[in-house]
Amino acid sequence: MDGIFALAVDNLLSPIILFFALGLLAAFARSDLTVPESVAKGMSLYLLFAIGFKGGASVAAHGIDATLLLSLLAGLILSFVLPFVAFTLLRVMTGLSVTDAAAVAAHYGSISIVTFVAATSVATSAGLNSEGYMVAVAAVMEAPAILSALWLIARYDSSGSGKMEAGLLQEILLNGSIVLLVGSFLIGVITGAEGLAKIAPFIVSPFQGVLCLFLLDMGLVAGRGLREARDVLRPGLFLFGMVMPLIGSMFGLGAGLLLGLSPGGVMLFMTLSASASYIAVPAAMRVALPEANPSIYLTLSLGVTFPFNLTLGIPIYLTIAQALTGA
Amino acid sequence: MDGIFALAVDNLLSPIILFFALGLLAAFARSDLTVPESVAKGMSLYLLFAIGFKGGASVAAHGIDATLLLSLLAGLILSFVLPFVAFTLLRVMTGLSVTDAAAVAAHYGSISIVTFVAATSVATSAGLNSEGYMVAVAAVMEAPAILSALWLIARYDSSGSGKMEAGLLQEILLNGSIVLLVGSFLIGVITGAEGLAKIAPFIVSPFQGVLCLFLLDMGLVAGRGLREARDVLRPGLFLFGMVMPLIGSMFGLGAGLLLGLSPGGVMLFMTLSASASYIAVPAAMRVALPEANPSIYLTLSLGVTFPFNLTLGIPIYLTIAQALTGA
Amino acid sequence: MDGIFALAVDNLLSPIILFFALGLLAAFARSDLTVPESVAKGMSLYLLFAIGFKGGASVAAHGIDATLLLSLLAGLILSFVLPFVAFTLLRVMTGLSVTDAAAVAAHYGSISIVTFVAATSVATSAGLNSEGYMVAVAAVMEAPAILSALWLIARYDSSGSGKMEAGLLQEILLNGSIVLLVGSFLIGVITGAEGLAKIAPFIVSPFQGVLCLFLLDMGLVAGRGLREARDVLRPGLFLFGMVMPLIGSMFGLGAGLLLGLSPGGVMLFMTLSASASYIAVPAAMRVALPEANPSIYLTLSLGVTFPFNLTLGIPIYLTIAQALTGA
Amino acid sequence: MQTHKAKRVEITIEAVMERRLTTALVTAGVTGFTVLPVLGGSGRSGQWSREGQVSRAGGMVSVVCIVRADKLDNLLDAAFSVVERHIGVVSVVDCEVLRAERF
Amino acid sequence: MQTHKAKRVEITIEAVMERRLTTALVTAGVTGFTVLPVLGGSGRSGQWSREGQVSRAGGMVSVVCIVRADKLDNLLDAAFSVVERHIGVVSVVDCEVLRAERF
Amino acid sequence: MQTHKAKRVEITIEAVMERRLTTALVTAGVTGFTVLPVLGGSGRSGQWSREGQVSRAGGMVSVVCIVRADKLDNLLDAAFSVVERHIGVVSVVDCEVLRAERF
Ligand SMILES: Nc1ncnc2c1ncn2[C@@H]1O[C@H](COP(=O)(O)O)[C@@H](O)[C@H]1O
Ligand SMILES: Nc1ncnc2c1ncn2[C@@H]1O[C@H](COP(=O)(O)O)[C@@H](O)[C@H]1O
Ligand SMILES: Nc1ncnc2c1ncn2[C@@H]1O[C@H](COP(=O)(O)O)[C@@H](O)[C@H]1O
Ligand code: NA
Ligand code: NA
Ligand code: NA
Repeated sequence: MDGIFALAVDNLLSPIILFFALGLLAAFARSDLTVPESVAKGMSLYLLFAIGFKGGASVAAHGIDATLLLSLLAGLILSFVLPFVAFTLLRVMTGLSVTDAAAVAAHYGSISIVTFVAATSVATSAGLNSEGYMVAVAAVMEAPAILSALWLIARYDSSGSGKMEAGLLQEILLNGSIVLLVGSFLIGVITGAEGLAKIAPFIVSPFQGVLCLFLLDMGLVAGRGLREARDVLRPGLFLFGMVMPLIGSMFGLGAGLLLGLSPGGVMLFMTLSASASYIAVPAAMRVALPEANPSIYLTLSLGVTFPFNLTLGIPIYLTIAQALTGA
Repeated sequence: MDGIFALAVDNLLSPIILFFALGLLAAFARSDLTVPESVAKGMSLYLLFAIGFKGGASVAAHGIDATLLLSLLAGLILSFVLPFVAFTLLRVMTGLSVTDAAAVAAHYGSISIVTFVAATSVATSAGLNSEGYMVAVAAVMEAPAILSALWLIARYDSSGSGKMEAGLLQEILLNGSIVLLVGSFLIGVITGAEGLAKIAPFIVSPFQGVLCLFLLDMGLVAGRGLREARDVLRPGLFLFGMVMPLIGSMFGLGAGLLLGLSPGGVMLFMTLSASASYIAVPAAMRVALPEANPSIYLTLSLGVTFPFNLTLGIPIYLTIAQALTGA
Repeated sequence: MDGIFALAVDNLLSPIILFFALGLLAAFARSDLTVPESVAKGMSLYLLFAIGFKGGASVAAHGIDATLLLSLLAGLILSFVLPFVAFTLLRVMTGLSVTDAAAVAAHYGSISIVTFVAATSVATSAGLNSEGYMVAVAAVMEAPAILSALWLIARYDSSGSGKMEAGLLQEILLNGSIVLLVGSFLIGVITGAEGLAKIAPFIVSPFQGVLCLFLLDMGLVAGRGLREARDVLRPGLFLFGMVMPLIGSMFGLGAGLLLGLSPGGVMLFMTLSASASYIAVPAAMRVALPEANPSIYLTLSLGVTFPFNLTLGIPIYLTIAQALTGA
Repeated sequence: MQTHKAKRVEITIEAVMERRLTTALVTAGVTGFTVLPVLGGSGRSGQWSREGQVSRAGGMVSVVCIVRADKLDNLLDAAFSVVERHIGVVSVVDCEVLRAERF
Repeated sequence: MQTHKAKRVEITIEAVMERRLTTALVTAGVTGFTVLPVLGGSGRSGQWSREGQVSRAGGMVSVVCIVRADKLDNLLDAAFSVVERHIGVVSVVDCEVLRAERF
Repeated sequence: MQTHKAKRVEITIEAVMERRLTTALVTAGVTGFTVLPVLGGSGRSGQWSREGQVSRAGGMVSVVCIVRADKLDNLLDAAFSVVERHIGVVSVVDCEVLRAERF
């Protein structure tokens, strides 16, 4: 426990967490500090581009691991399964309607790429390498959870909402983040070390700095969301937002250990399973489940689970992964 | 005098000044060259983030100076006092109404962070270090001048405009620039050299280049403003825009010498006192003093005083600070 | 031919081409991946700023070449002449109306600065230096072709469209790209190696990375254009979009050899003559020739010729330039 | 100058639904429309703004269609089928247009 | 399709005043409105544009409210109290809306 | 609250023509207008959107002018002289304004 604690403090005092906290505070204090929407979008393109490419280049460097395909499969299954876990937990812990519970569940089956990025940077600081293809696993885990949520609705809600509209599936699978992440990953695999050398001064050295600014914006957005949706956040929900990532991470831990991943890989799998989507899934829910209340799922995912993972979750996952893999 | 002259020429031929000049020329020639608003906003976030963090890291490195608090206090007082100086001068030198004079005065009590940034980079080129907490002094000097201006209105204008509306004070004190600057400064103090090492490739090495692009945009905006507000710029006003910074800098000089700051610190204090706001104060004036003519205060601050400080002012302040501190 | 082939494959597998291809594919697959307009504009400002400044700094380093003025003159003449070549070819190969043919012709007399940037980076990889003032030649070649097109209209179209409206010429000559490119070039010349040293971490090292992201966006835009304008692209037009750059490059080759440029310079002259405008000229055509169909000229220039040059053209021009200059 | 009577319909809708709305409009024979960005707003589902919203998943747009009066019902039916389950506002104003042959 | 009479009010105002305006609207019982960005404009106080303005302190927005006719006077009073000392324009148009229960 | 009758004219036009249009308006004595950004649209010349268009050369804006009825014809003549050869749409709506002395 001491190790986790020291690590958590260390983590809490890193620039990226402090900038996230600055954003939260500024939002609570009603400062007019804002990052223009297009600049935030530009930074997120940069992060996807960089993390994808570096993952690919690392695969190129280490050769394609025999477990790559199995890891992708495991990610796929986890993303399908986790919504059922979340749904059951929500029905027990909270008074959410079927529709709202299914919508929230979809978010927890999917992933948050920024949480993943932050975990990567903590892993690197702790001297852990990880399988480069974990970014591909992240991409694979984005969408399946949405299908599980729609299936849950069809199963438990007789009112007939939540139809899987033609075109929505394609829209989800080809959403910008997935395409850029997977595309950059593949280009990284193809161009390898030589390609990386050319663009490293753009995607490697300034990465941490951009991440700080990006997390400042995330803090602002999360803080404003929390401020406006205070009444939505009943204690049961709030608790769910912190218990669910811990439970999710156990599934990721199991998968990572079964696959025999490196300590860093196990930790990243835990983080992916623990994290909740706040971009792709909300957009899909607005189309497919407009009756679900966006304040609930956005506040939970971005206002509770994201900060929880960033501050406490990641150090916990790291410690557990190190302990159980003997790193 | 020779020294100032050589320095001014050197300064005039630096990339940042030349890009500012390019912007001015392009605007005068009615080129359609523009920097998108959100990109300009993004660059200004970057500059605040970088300058704040570096200031904080430098405080962390050198320990907290005994004079930190006194410097903040001096900045506070100067920002309160300078509007009275400016107001008196304006009533003598120009035919401005009480309302317009008070509005202009508020700008000259406050500061321009880009002028400060440019001065820092000139100081560094000249081999002068400065107190890292000068960025905190800059933050402290942004707002008080607005209160002085409103007091001036209340005192000299019987028509009752210029009420300090509820909420405005909080809006000013928590405006985005101040929050980001102070926040980054504190994070710099907390994370120190270790934090700086992580993000230096983002905030240190590309800094000058970003500043060039940013000053190009400032030149475009200042040039377009000057072109449109030509008739507003009577000779008296124009003269004020160059005399006031020189007078202001003397106040900064006095404060810096009294406090026993380093040569670089004295020069930065002079620059802060000499510079005029063109973001925070104009916005506050539109809310609190809508009757004041924005063309007057914006043209003066951005079209006259900003270029004056950038080209001639900063070398002058540098030379004086070096001469009087014996650097 | 073997050399060209190997080079082409090498070129095709470079990150910048692969990111362009990723953009094309994403657009064809109807992914919602987009780069915000202001971010794309910001990147293009960055590229112009960087390429202009580096060109100028290189001129400062190598001294002003006797052939600088002659090269500018040659660029000017080529930009005037190439539209006539293109116009004749279009009338022979396609069934375009006089108006549409003239509009297309204007694009091929002018240049694409991104093609030029990509060629520069290929040249550098191949170990070829080139005359720094080639960026000035690029600037000079942007506008004259528009005048040729309007002259063609006046000559062949009795309906009287295509008048050279007052103000348009100034608008074209002072368009943002030209001003920024030429301005940065001159500032590079003035501040030389010293200036370059200050901003190199911004304009040199991250350059390739930004170019990748920028070409991703170009791929998206070109792909969406191609998708929507499929029916416009008759075989004759399509062929023209690949034959014309080859013909154009021969004119550039002649000019480069006559002027005695370096192998890199010859290759860049070929690239400039081969490339087609997709920003400045379309905007001018919308004002001066609103009757011409923008789908035709935009699809040809951005959807056919740009990718052709990027993938096959540049390696061809490089091989020919090396062969004929004996490099 | 000669003008002609027409209807100006304004549909404010979530950005994620934009493509679905315009597809429905085109299917209903409405081929002219203009899409305007929206910075923020307030309604029964609460207040939001583009820069301060929880996640940027949200956001709205405003679609303006000018049509001849006889096409109005078609248009409203098409619009309604899309906005029905969703938040948003549809309003219609009488207007006059130049160049009536375009509508 | 069944529509209902209402009023469409458009208030163009400086961006710094936006929050004050919407607060006044909400206080006056107007809870539905949409905020549109403005690129530039011209009026008695001169011409300005978002990209070319002296400092980015300025800028305007356009607030559109659709209300039932009986709420119009309240709305205009609230709007006027805010724009009174400031530059800006208020205009009102008759319109028809779908889903009247929302207004 | 006292309102006054006026006309609200909306001109959707290519961004490259904006300056020409506003110059023509000012020449015709119309000194008040507001320019709104446009994200995309569809018309006889096809569909386009700001983020997906071939080259960013394109793009449109929407210019809104509120004028007294007696200035309308002047305004429409000026607008028409500019849009004549170009794509775009002009529509006019009856409105009421506050602070009539401004128009
Ligand atoms: N009365 C109204 N006037 C103008 N816009 C409205 C109105 N009501 C709703 N809106 C817009 O429609 C969005 C969704 O409204 P609602 O469906 O009521 O939550 C709001 O955020 C506003 O942008
Ligand atoms: N007649 C008008 N029609 C449309 N917008 C106007 C009009 N007059 C003023 N505006 C808008 O309101 C702003 C301020 O106008 P003013 O108060 O006249 O300076 C202008 O910049 C325009 O955006
Ligand atoms: N009926 C319409 N209603 C609203 N906007 C239209 C309409 N027709 C055309 N537009 C706008 O005007 C632009 C050019 O139209 P067009 O001249 O028909 O190609 C379109 O892209 C739309 O933005
Ligand atoms: Na998850
Ligand atoms: Na000052
Ligand atoms: Na060419």
